[in-house]
Amino acid sequence: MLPVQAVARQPATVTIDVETCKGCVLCVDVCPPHVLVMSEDVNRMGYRYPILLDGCTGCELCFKICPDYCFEVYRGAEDAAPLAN
Amino acid sequence: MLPVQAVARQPATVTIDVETCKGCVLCVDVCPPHVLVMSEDVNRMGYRYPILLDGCTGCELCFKICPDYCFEVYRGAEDAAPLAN
Amino acid sequence: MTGIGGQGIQLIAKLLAQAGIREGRQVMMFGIFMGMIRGGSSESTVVIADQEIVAPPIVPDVWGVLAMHPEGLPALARKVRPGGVLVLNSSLVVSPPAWDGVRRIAVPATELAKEMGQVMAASMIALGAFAGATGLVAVESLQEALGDVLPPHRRKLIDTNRHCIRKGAEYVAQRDMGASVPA
Amino acid sequence: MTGIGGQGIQLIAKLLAQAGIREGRQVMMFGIFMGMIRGGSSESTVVIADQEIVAPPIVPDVWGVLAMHPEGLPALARKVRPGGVLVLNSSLVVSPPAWDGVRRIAVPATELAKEMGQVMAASMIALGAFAGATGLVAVESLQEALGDVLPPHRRKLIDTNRHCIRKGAEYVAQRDMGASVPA
Amino acid sequence: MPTRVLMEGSHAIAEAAIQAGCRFYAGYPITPSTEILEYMSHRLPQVGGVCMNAESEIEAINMVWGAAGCGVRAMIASTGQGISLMQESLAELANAQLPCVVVNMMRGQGDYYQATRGGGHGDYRHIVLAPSTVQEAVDLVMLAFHLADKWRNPVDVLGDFILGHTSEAVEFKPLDERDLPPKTWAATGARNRASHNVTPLGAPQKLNLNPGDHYAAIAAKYPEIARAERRVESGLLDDAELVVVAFGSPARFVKYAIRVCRERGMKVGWVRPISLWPFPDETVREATGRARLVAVFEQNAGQMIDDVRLAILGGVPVVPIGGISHDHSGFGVGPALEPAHIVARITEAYQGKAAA
Amino acid sequence: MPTRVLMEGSHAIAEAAIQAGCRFYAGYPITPSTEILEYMSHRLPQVGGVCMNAESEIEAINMVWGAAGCGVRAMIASTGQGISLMQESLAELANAQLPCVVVNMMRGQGDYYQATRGGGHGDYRHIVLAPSTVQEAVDLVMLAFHLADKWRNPVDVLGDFILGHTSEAVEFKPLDERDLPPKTWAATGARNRASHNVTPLGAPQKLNLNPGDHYAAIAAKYPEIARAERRVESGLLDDAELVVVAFGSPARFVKYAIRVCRERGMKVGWVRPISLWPFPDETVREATGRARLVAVFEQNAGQMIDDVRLAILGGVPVVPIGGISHDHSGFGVGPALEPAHIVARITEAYQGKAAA
Amino acid sequence: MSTPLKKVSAKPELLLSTQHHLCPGCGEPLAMRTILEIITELGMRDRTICVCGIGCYTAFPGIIDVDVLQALHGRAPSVATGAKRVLPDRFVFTLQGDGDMVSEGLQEIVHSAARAEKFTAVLLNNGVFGETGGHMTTTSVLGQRTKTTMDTGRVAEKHGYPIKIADLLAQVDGAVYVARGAMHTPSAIAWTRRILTEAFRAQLEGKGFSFVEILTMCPTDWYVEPSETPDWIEQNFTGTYPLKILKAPA
Amino acid sequence: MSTPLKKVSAKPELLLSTQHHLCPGCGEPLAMRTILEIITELGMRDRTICVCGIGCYTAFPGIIDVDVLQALHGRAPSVATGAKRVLPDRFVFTLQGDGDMVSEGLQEIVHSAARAEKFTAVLLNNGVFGETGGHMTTTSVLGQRTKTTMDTGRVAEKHGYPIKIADLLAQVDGAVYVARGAMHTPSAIAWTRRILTEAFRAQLEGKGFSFVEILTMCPTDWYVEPSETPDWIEQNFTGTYPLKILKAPA
Ligand SMILES: Cc1ncc(C[n+]2csc(CCOP(=O)(O)OP(=O)(O)O)c2C)c(N)n1
Ligand SMILES: Cc1ncc(C[n+]2csc(CCOP(=O)(O)OP(=O)(O)O)c2C)c(N)n1
Ligand code: SF4
Ligand code: SF4
Ligand code: SF4
Ligand code: SF4
Ligand code: SF4
Ligand code: SF4
Ligand SMILES: [Mg+2]
Ligand SMILES: [Mg+2]
Repeated sequence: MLPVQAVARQPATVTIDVETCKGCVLCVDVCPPHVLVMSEDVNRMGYRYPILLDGCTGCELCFKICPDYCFEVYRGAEDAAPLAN
Repeated sequence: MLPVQAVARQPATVTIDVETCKGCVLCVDVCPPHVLVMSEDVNRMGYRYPILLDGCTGCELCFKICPDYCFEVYRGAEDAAPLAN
Repeated sequence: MTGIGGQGIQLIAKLLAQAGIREGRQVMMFGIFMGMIRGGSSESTVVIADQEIVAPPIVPDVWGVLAMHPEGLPALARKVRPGGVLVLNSSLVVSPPAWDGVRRIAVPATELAKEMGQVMAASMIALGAFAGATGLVAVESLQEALGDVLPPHRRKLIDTNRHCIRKGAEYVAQRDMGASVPA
Repeated sequence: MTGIGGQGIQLIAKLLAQAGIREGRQVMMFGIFMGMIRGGSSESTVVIADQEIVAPPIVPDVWGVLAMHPEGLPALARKVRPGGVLVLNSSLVVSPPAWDGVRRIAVPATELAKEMGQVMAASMIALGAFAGATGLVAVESLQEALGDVLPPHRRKLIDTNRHCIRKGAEYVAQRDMGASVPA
Repeated sequence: MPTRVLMEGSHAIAEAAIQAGCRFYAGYPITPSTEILEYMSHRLPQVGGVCMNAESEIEAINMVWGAAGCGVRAMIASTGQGISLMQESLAELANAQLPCVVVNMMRGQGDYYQATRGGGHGDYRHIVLAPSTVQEAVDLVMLAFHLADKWRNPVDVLGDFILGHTSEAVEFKPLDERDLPPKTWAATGARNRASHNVTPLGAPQKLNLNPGDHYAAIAAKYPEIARAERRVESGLLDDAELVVVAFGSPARFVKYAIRVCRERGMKVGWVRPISLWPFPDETVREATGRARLVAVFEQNAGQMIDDVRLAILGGVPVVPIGGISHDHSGFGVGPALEPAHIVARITEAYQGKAAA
Repeated sequence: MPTRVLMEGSHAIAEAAIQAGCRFYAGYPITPSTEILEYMSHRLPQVGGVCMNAESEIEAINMVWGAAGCGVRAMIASTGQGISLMQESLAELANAQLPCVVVNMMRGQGDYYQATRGGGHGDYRHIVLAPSTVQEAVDLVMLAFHLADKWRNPVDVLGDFILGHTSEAVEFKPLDERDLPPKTWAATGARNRASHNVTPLGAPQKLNLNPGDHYAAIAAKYPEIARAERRVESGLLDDAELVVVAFGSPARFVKYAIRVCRERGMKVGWVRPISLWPFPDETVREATGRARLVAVFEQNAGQMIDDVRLAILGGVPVVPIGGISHDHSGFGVGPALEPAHIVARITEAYQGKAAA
Repeated sequence: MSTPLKKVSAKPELLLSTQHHLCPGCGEPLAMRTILEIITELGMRDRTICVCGIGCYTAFPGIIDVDVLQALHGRAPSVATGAKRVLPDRFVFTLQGDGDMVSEGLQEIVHSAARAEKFTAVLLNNGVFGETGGHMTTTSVLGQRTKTTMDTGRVAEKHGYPIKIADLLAQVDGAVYVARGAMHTPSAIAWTRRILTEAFRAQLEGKGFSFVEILTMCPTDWYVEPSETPDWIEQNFTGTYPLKILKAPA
Repeated sequence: MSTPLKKVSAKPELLLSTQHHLCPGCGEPLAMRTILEIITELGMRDRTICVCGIGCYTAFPGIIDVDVLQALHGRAPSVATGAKRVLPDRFVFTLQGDGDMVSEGLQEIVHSAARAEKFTAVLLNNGVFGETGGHMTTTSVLGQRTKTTMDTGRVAEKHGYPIKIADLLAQVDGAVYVARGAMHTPSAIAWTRRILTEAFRAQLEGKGFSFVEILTMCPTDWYVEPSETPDWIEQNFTGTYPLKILKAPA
């Protein structure tokens, strides 16, 4: 299998569509710098959702593992080409 | 595959139910001493059938290959145990 | 036409029908055969007429019967019209039925075929005899129709079959068993 | 009882029904849920009576509603009888309907459950509140029925659930929102 | 099993089968019949029976064929799609004269034709029983096994989503079955007897190559069943000007609606066919003695109405007051089942506003 | 193809399909439909079409599903058993609104119910056409493709062993089909357009999650078809005291028998439904205007007779004069088809000796 | 002849009649005989249940002296499953053709093998639907002319490749014995008798699913004379379908 | 942050809506995304026909922006055959679950592979009938607890062995590309993206039948939390179903 390396490049961030989130926590588990934590609050469906702390590297792993298409990932312009894999 | 040897032992003979014979000639083709030949006549279904000439060894190959169960094989009493295979 | 599977009943029926078409007549044909291939009876009905055909495929009565084998013959007894013809393969139909007012024409088709080295061509011989005996279609029409009905992989047998048809027709001609079709 | 898949609606309905049986009453229950497992609405009707039940499984009107989620609530508007009760999970049903003559009892079940570290036990809390508020069955009957309805692999959760049921009942008791069943 | 237990319809059907001696079940999951499979997978091994998680409906019904052919009581359940897949087997099981019980937990009631007219090829018939409550489902499943053995023919039980998902307290009352002959025809290995050929192809006797006799014998059986096995329930017919005919779960709603209509002074009664084949045509005909109108409530585009009309043959007008009714679930729990809606439809018909 | 050629029914049906633009065929051998497959395997490639030797009936019908879903005219043929296996697909093809032609070369006429009442689950309908001669088979197959596209619904052609194995001279007369709309709904890759969802599950529009609308639209289509597509032939009705109703090949025998009966002085006429669904109930009803009795000849235990009775609703008595008739072949060419037998049955009915 | 002669071989005891409708030179009656002889040999007549498919061999259920469950086309493995599961001490075997097993009912046989059903499945492989008149099946070999591949023979591009079902089943956990024989020569028949016996023994010992494929001659649909069929098998069949044991219990 | 940020990843272009009813932590939406992204990448949107089976993934036909032929349960390969044969220049792929493909429709996929049909078949294998509530399928692994193997887990003696469909298909002549991926970790996803691309390419190059199995998480019916599913896959699935390429064109 191909190894997938977390790409650590700052500055970067993600947006999270918390209303479609189903609280599966998969994103939190894969985030290499552990900058995602689950909320205390619940969304309209009654699920907790992830909150982004500082330190996102824009590695896209959360994006890749989220079954509910909640993430968009933003990176500094110089790195903005989508990651190849 | 197991080799099957024609067992050559005299005296022996076969009976042929010529009315159920469908004339396929398979028995004639396998008979080692070539003592089966096809008739000129046809049976009630319109098929030629085999006729036994002298020299049957009782090898049972005709019996084994006949799709219409036409043969019975007879051998001298000392050899009368069914051939093992 | 009646016989058992493998005798080529359906083929000769088709040949007869096609010969009718070649002669510009109205034709209807219906074949039935057990299991479509193997032993068991095989039967085919051919209606050839100069006007429109009103009879259904299983006809109420028949005028000519071609029997290659005894199987199936008894069932036809009720249907044969007086004045009709029964052409039979006397090699296999050893005790043919006697039907009132029906002319019986015995052709040892299987034996004749054997003599020609073509056991399986018995039906062609019988068909030739049938045409010869009844004049329902011309023997030439049958011979021409062969090319229309034989499947591609059997085309090589056209000549043999033509020969067999002729042979059957000659057999009845020699014995003066011919007759014309009823009005 | 209405909510969405995964909230445990069918389970608490069964619990309520079983509690009714334990009390020797006549019970009929009917559950409907989209796709049987996943999101989408989930609804269950429980009829508990002292005489024979004549109503069909989809009842013409209801007296008590337990709403875990806003989905499915509007459809119930027509059915709720004046004098009835609506127990709702105020954590998720943020703008509850106002139905004429229907008493509204808001229980922040999801939040309470969260406080107890058991988000998924919200429905048990709500059920406890429903029983407490209506007196339809005794809270003790519910707690006892738990053993009858939990699947084997969830038995370990009996105690937690008992606790949640109690918690819900206490919530309404403390706020004096209880009431008795109509005649 | 204790005397009266709260069970949901699906589980009650499964338990009833087991109590009737069913020792083989094969099924493939499909809503709303899946719970029967779930229950069987757990319970059958406990009584020494076999539950097969078959890989498809066709494999399932043919496993049932094998078990039934060996003389074992066997059942299968599915819903529309799955039952459709089994049609070749269901038709030929009747030709093979194999007793078994086929449960169709319908989505709605659209499979009436399929069940009663033979969704499969040819002229076969299954006995079709349509329970209306969970208790009746229990009773009819038990009866189904009995009738299947009695007539050597498959018996269908036609339930639906509502029946399967309604829980009620039920009781299991085994039938007296001492009159049933032993299954001497089964394929069990020919110990101390002639060998058998258990076949749908019409030559069950060895060396008997006349399939016609066999088919004729089967064909002769159906009119007999038709005479013997009609079952029906009715009520409030004495003075009824309008008779509503309905079957299965919806009949339960209809009964309730009729009670409401009576309270409002309408002279309405009801007939509920319990056996859909044979259809209780005499009762339906007689029920219309005083009536001026017959209304048929069924959750489909109009299927049983054919049998009602065939029973009445123009004696009085017959109007449909049911229909396909769709909701989000697709499982047949549509708005047309609302008691208020049924009351309205009956009232309309009573007042002469329904279209024939 | 020359203008009039001698062809056996099966081949004529296949050729008619090709001339109607059929470019996909999938089949599995089964007597008496096999000859259609044989012909197609040879002919379709010659016209750039595809003939699949499918490994089973279920695979065959779903290959047809795929081709039809891409907008290509597609056909399948089989007989009873095979058609039974396809029931799930046949029902859902109607829900997916996929036009295709399904030929059932029956053994006898036992599949009338299956074809007209939906052997599958639910409330779908196929248009069912029943040719009586080889020429009519050709014409109806061509029409079938047209109607399938017109209504976006499967159309069945119900033939039988006799039709398949009768050879007659036929002519192929293509229809004018310019009124047919293009198949803009097909799945062909969403080039320059929004993407499609061709589905039986009731949500053909992307993002439309209300299957109810879809099913309602389909349900509304059937009464329209029923009004528009009734086809029937009749004869000698003017003074007929007895009307015989028959369909398919046997109707040909019946017509002949009626000619014989007329010659013997009986006032008998006939009605031959060509479309079995929709059933030409009005014609049947009108045909009984003067008649005192209607007799139904069908080669089964009594199936179409339901539709005849439903059409007449007790107006005059309806009696069966057909029946299952077995012979050694099992293919439905039994003694009941003998013209003399039919004449006898009609005479009996005419003289009032038939049992209702 | 001076010594009195004794009958050493005759029609199988378990055959009620020697008359059948199969074609001249057909290989299927040979396979049937071999099976019946082994059943007699192992003394299993009165605990045998034969589950028969639909093809030319359906001629046999009416003339063999063991209990038969006649299955629909393709369904024999499921029927056998039902039978063996409710009567686990009986000897259950299926008899299917290539059309029945590898075309119509492929999934039944693979699933049964995977479920480790303890019956023996016998395949009579002649590479055609014989009964319906000789059409291509899943096992027809490349190049084979059949009624539905008449113009070109079987061509991979159009008709796909033959499925070697024995090879496939040997891959399936649950199958314990898988072997292939044939009926075209006396030695092939003897070989087949051996593997059938081994397969039946595997069942009797409760080891799991056992399978024997038997290549049978179909002169009618191969368009050759019966006497040409042994060569036909060697030239067209045994390359794709070599006679061997593909899997056996350790 | 000083540099302006640019969006580098977002929901797939070919997804009309991100809302679906699948459970929290379900692996199927991940597989769907991967497929859609490759279709976009290869520029095939307007010649793609997706043939969808019936299972939880049937949530997608209504929200993906490519043409879909919705097939009945188990039948997708035959529907795809019909489609690809009449429109050979389109890109056709099937989407089926293990219940759909390896249980209900096993024979369709094996036959299609043997016929060398030139579409790509994608299997979403979660070892359960998810949609109906989590029952044993043919691919459930030994020991797996499902709603119909609740008391004992899957036991070979009673329930048989799992079918390794990829291994089986790799044996079939006609299949040119066969590989297995998974969705439980980002690296498994990347691997799956690679094999899917190769499979699609094999189709586009007209090489024959191509097949990709994808192990997808089903926390609901495995009775674990979503965050436990990656471990569950490693412990229970990849032993029986290792991620690898089983067959590739030379
Ligand atoms: C469901 C179904 N489809 C088709 C048939 C028609 N049919 C009868 S026998 C047969 C072919 C059998 O082929 P095979 O199993 O290879 O046996 P063979 O005749 O070659 O010995 C077919 C297709 C049938 N009886 N049932
Ligand atoms: C013929 C038929 N049988 C059964 C069903 C019921 N059914 C719907 S989805 C499904 C399970 C699908 O399982 P799988 O393909 O593994 O998909 P998953 O839900 O696990 O993703 C079943 C059995 C059906 N729709 N059609
Ligand atoms: S892109 Fe996602 S996974 Fe990567 S660091 Fe940022 S939040 Fe974490
Ligand atoms: S992976 Fe997606 S659905 Fe799961 S918790 Fe994170 S944002 Fe929510
Ligand atoms: S037993 Fe048969 S094969 Fe052997 S020698 Fe005698 S006739 Fe020939
Ligand atoms: S093998 Fe049998 S059927 Fe064939 S010719 Fe010899 S005796 Fe006759
Ligand atoms: S068609 Fe072939 S398999 Fe069938 S009986 Fe004839 S030779 Fe045997
Ligand atoms: S049941 Fe399993 S496969 Fe289905 S949506 Fe839920 S997690 Fe996904
Ligand atoms: Mg074969
Ligand atoms: Mg799955």
